[in-house]
Amino acid sequence: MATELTTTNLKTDEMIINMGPQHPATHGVLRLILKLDGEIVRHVEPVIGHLHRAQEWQGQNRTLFQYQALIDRVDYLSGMFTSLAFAHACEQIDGCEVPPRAQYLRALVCEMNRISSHLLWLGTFLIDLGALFGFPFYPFREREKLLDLFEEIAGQRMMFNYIRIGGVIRDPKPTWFEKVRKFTQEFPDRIDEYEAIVTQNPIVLKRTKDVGILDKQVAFDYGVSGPSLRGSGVNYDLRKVRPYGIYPDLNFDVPLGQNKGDTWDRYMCRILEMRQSNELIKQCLDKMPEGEILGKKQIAGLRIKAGEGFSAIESPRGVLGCYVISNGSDKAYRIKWRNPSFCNLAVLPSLLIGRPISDIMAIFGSIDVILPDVDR
Amino acid sequence: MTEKPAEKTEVKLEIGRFGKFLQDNGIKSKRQSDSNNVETIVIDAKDLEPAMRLLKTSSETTLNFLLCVSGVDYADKIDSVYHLWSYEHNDALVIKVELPKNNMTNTQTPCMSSISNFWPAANWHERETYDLVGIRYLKHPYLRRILNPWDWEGHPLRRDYKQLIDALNDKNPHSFR
Amino acid sequence: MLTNSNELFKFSRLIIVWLSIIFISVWAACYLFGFLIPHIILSMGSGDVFNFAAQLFQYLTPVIAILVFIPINAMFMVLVERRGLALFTVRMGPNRVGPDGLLQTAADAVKLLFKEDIIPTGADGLLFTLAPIIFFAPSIFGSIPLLAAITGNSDWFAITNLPTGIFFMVAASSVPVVGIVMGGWASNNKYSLVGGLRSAAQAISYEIPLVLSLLTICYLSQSLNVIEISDRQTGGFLNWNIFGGGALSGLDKYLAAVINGSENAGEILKMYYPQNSILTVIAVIALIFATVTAFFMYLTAACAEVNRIPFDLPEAESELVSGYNTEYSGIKFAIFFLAEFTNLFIVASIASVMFLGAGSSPIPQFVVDYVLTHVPAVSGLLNQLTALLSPLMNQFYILNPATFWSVFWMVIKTYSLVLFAVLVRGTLPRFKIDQLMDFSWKRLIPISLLVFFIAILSKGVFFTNV
Amino acid sequence: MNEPLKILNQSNELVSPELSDTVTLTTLDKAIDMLSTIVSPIANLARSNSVWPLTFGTSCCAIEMMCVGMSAFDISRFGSEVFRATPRQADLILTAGTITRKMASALITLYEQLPEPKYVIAMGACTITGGMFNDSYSVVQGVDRLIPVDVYLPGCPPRPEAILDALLKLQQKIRTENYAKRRLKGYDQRPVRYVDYDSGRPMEDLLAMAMEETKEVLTKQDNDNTK
Repeated sequence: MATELTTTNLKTDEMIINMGPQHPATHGVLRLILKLDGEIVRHVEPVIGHLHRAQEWQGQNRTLFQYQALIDRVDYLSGMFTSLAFAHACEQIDGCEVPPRAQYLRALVCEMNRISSHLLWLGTFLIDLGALFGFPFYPFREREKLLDLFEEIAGQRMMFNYIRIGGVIRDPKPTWFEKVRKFTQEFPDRIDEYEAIVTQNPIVLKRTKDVGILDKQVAFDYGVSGPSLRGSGVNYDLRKVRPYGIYPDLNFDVPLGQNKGDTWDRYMCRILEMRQSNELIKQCLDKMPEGEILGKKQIAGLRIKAGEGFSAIESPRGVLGCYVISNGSDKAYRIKWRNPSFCNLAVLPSLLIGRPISDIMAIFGSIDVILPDVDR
Repeated sequence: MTEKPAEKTEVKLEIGRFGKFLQDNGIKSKRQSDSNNVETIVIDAKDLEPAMRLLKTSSETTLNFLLCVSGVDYADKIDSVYHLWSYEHNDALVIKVELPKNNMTNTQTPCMSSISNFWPAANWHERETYDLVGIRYLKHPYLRRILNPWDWEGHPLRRDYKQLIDALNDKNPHSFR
Repeated sequence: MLTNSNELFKFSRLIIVWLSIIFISVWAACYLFGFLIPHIILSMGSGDVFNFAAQLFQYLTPVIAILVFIPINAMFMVLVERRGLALFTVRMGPNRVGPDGLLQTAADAVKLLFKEDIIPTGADGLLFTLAPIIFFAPSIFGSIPLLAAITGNSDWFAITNLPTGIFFMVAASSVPVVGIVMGGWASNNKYSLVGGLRSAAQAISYEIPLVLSLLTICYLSQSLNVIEISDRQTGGFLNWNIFGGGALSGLDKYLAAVINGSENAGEILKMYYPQNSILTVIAVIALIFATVTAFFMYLTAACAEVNRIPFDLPEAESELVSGYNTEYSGIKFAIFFLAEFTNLFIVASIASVMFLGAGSSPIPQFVVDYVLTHVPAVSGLLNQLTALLSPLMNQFYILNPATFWSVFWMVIKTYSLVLFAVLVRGTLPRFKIDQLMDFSWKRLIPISLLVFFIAILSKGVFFTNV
Repeated sequence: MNEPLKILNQSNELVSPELSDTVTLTTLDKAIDMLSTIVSPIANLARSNSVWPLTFGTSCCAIEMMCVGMSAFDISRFGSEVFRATPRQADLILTAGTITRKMASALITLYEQLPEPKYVIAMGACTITGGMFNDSYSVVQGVDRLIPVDVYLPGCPPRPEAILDALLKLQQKIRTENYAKRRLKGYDQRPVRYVDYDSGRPMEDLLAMAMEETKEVLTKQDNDNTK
């Protein structure tokens, strides 16, 4: 008697795999509890908080002046943006004026920081896809140049503490601007290099096309923002939608995903964003006015008026918000961060279910999550 | 902590655009002083769910971008603050739900209804607010601590939180404060 | 203008130094067992017992050669890979241990030897310990027939000349996967389990195109004996199997006759290509196409067989922490490491035996003849050298020129393929498991069947008397 | 209360509670220990020149740890570019980034999974004292409260050159130490040994709490019975 081998009478058991908190592909300390059927993911539960350093608690227990130095660590790849969000919120409450030169400098360093953040993302994304040697070394080459430039104005490679309430802390030398200009001139060629290796690579195409399709409605429901949202074709960039700083004066386009919102679109979106940021840096350099750079005196007992303010800016990962409640003392009464990674990560389970293990890395990498940004 | 909460102006404010919209649909709201020209309203805890449903789906408002849910611990009350934006328009709204404390201790939690059943974005935010500030969101699908370990005691962002001193952090507990 | 020409120079120096270390040690071992000890035994007395003992030592020579060769070679290959990757990414690479980092991998090996050897709780201790051995053993006994081909059928290695050598090697190369599955299952770790199962699926899928592409060559050479296959390819690169498996050897002889001014050049051509028509040309082109395709398919399938990027799914580092060897530490991990690189070396040397003419020189014989006859200086120099070295060769049996040149060319060919694999590793990302399967079953296997068919057709129809 | 867990054997000697519950030491390992005076110069030289780090990074320092492997700084010169993802094959934990209470137990597990000899570089201010987050409720004030540390590397985050310097210091330390003596030290410097995975609290505390609770319940039951 021949038994038919069909999928119905082939019994398979589910296997629970614990991925993380120490795993090469989870970018630090995310823990995913996966339920697998063979190689197919049936259930995902992200466990976060392994890097919960109590940033908000620190915010209400330290003076504003002290806390300014701490917030670069919220999102260590784009410290300028976290500083900027905090400064914006405090300026909203305080109503202090930011000099135009400081505004331009802020936009300049932020766009530089966006490039450096995306470059690191590109390297780690390729590592996630399995290119452990060779290619990931190239983005780091450009990133080192940017970090050297940051070091010259801020004194640190990654933790800048450069953007302060009321302006920026240091006026760069004229030679620094020349170096930045030199960088902007050669950077498009470098992106061409990356694209020549990655964009047309058949294995990369196979692994990213039609993988992890993020539907528009799902993205809206989960509050996804940033390149992950724009990859799905939603034209939502705070620099255009709710312009802050000097962005209304600058001329740029928002790159959008071309077709479905898959991993490939999110990759392409970030590549285009780097080119666009490069153009923005050039514009900032051209329009840079002379004058003051700091509208508020930076002293240890720095105070802002009482009140509450919410500011949001477009960080490399999405909408970075900072909600500050002040009671007029030198400490904030409550600080709440709205982190893009935290909100974008919430959508991960719905993208992963039904995909094989290998896609976890591609999808997770393409969302571009920074764990301290999730855990604070 | 001896610090006083944010100043409260008892000036009667005019009803705003969204407040009027809610009033038309039978939901009472109280206008608070604006921050940075964003309308701020206070509504009752029981009205929150219908109000959110309306604001999210109604074609008049479409505030479909929930930025964050934050809990704020004041001396006499705990606020649950919702920042709403729209993906399509330039609208913004801040909704506050005030939960009175009534001599509540650190371990007790005020309760209100959850919105994460129809709005997945609120899911993790509510878990985080429960974890740090201690607002219990009823009918939440999975209300467990998210940032701290699951058996953590107390809610760290409460003003009366006393942190655990043990072998892992007995070195200068008040060093930089 | 190379910006890192200095590094390139250091890299080539490293290769030369290491290769000489490897071959001096292997040669010393062979000399000891193949010549010195038997002679000492025979000089002590005569009789069946002494003869038998001397013969026994001679028979041991291949085994000793392999046992000496494999660890040193694997260490060298790890160093080549690390330095090579450093070269591709504009770095220095390991250069602190010994002169210019020559002993880096030796330090690694010693360290791994002295590391704690862990058997995790819940692991099946016996299988856990056996797995690396089963993974490693086939690369020792599987490479035995290769020795005959590599050394140009030298006397010391005569017993390694199996009549079904290639069959033996293919059979041996399919055993290591058992070791991987065993290690994956026994480690009591889910990542290891998934890695082991992936490896089994992958090995089964890629064995087929690998064997089919080798089968094409075996058919064209009409032999399973590696010695015969390599003998048919002597006399210049035109005779190599990658260029039609002998389809161009007639052309080679014809050119030689033309250059030498021989009158029967036309007859030679007639003899090799009897049906002198357009069909012959088509058949030759078809054969070359078939063998070149078979070569690249062999490379792809071999890459998958030895788990190299882009097919390194069993130990995908960013997915399954380290795959099947996640739980292995110390000496067991070192054995896995060793076997992996040895397998890479073996598949590369099979490729050079089967496709790239084994130990034969790539310079066509007629060019050599022309130079020897028309440039007296070269032949004079060669004669002097032979006279100088003849006591070494004839009396002490230290240097065998045929073996030396065979090994020399073989090493160059094999390490070129190894460097190619390193280059691939520095370039490509990894496949997904389903794409890997698709690639094998939907692309490689049909193409290799087609290639085999084309080879049979063109060879069988048009070259019946070759 | 916070003293290390002490296990006494039958003849009342202190047994360091090291690894015996998780791994088995093979005879080869023991033989090498016996021969350690002879082999240790060679072994130390080999060990110091091939320190393979674990890819363990939690936050900012991890990025600098990646940078040090890249072309500009190039840790591969010292033979340490072989970043292993699995603790079984690594020699060194660079604790790159803040360790929180939730992460503490994972770090201890990782450390115990490393095969001997194992080394730790406490990288960054956060892992030395808790750094900027020293007084946070969730941060462990220094990784040396969990695992023994060989080299302290300050900075927030340290520059890649500093990591290379720490590596060289560690190499020097490995070259000059006697491994057999190092092993005898065991885990004595570690106050918190067993930590519950979810709560991040020492297991002894949890056990003591559980004991107290059961005692209470039992006395209550006894009281009820007597009534």
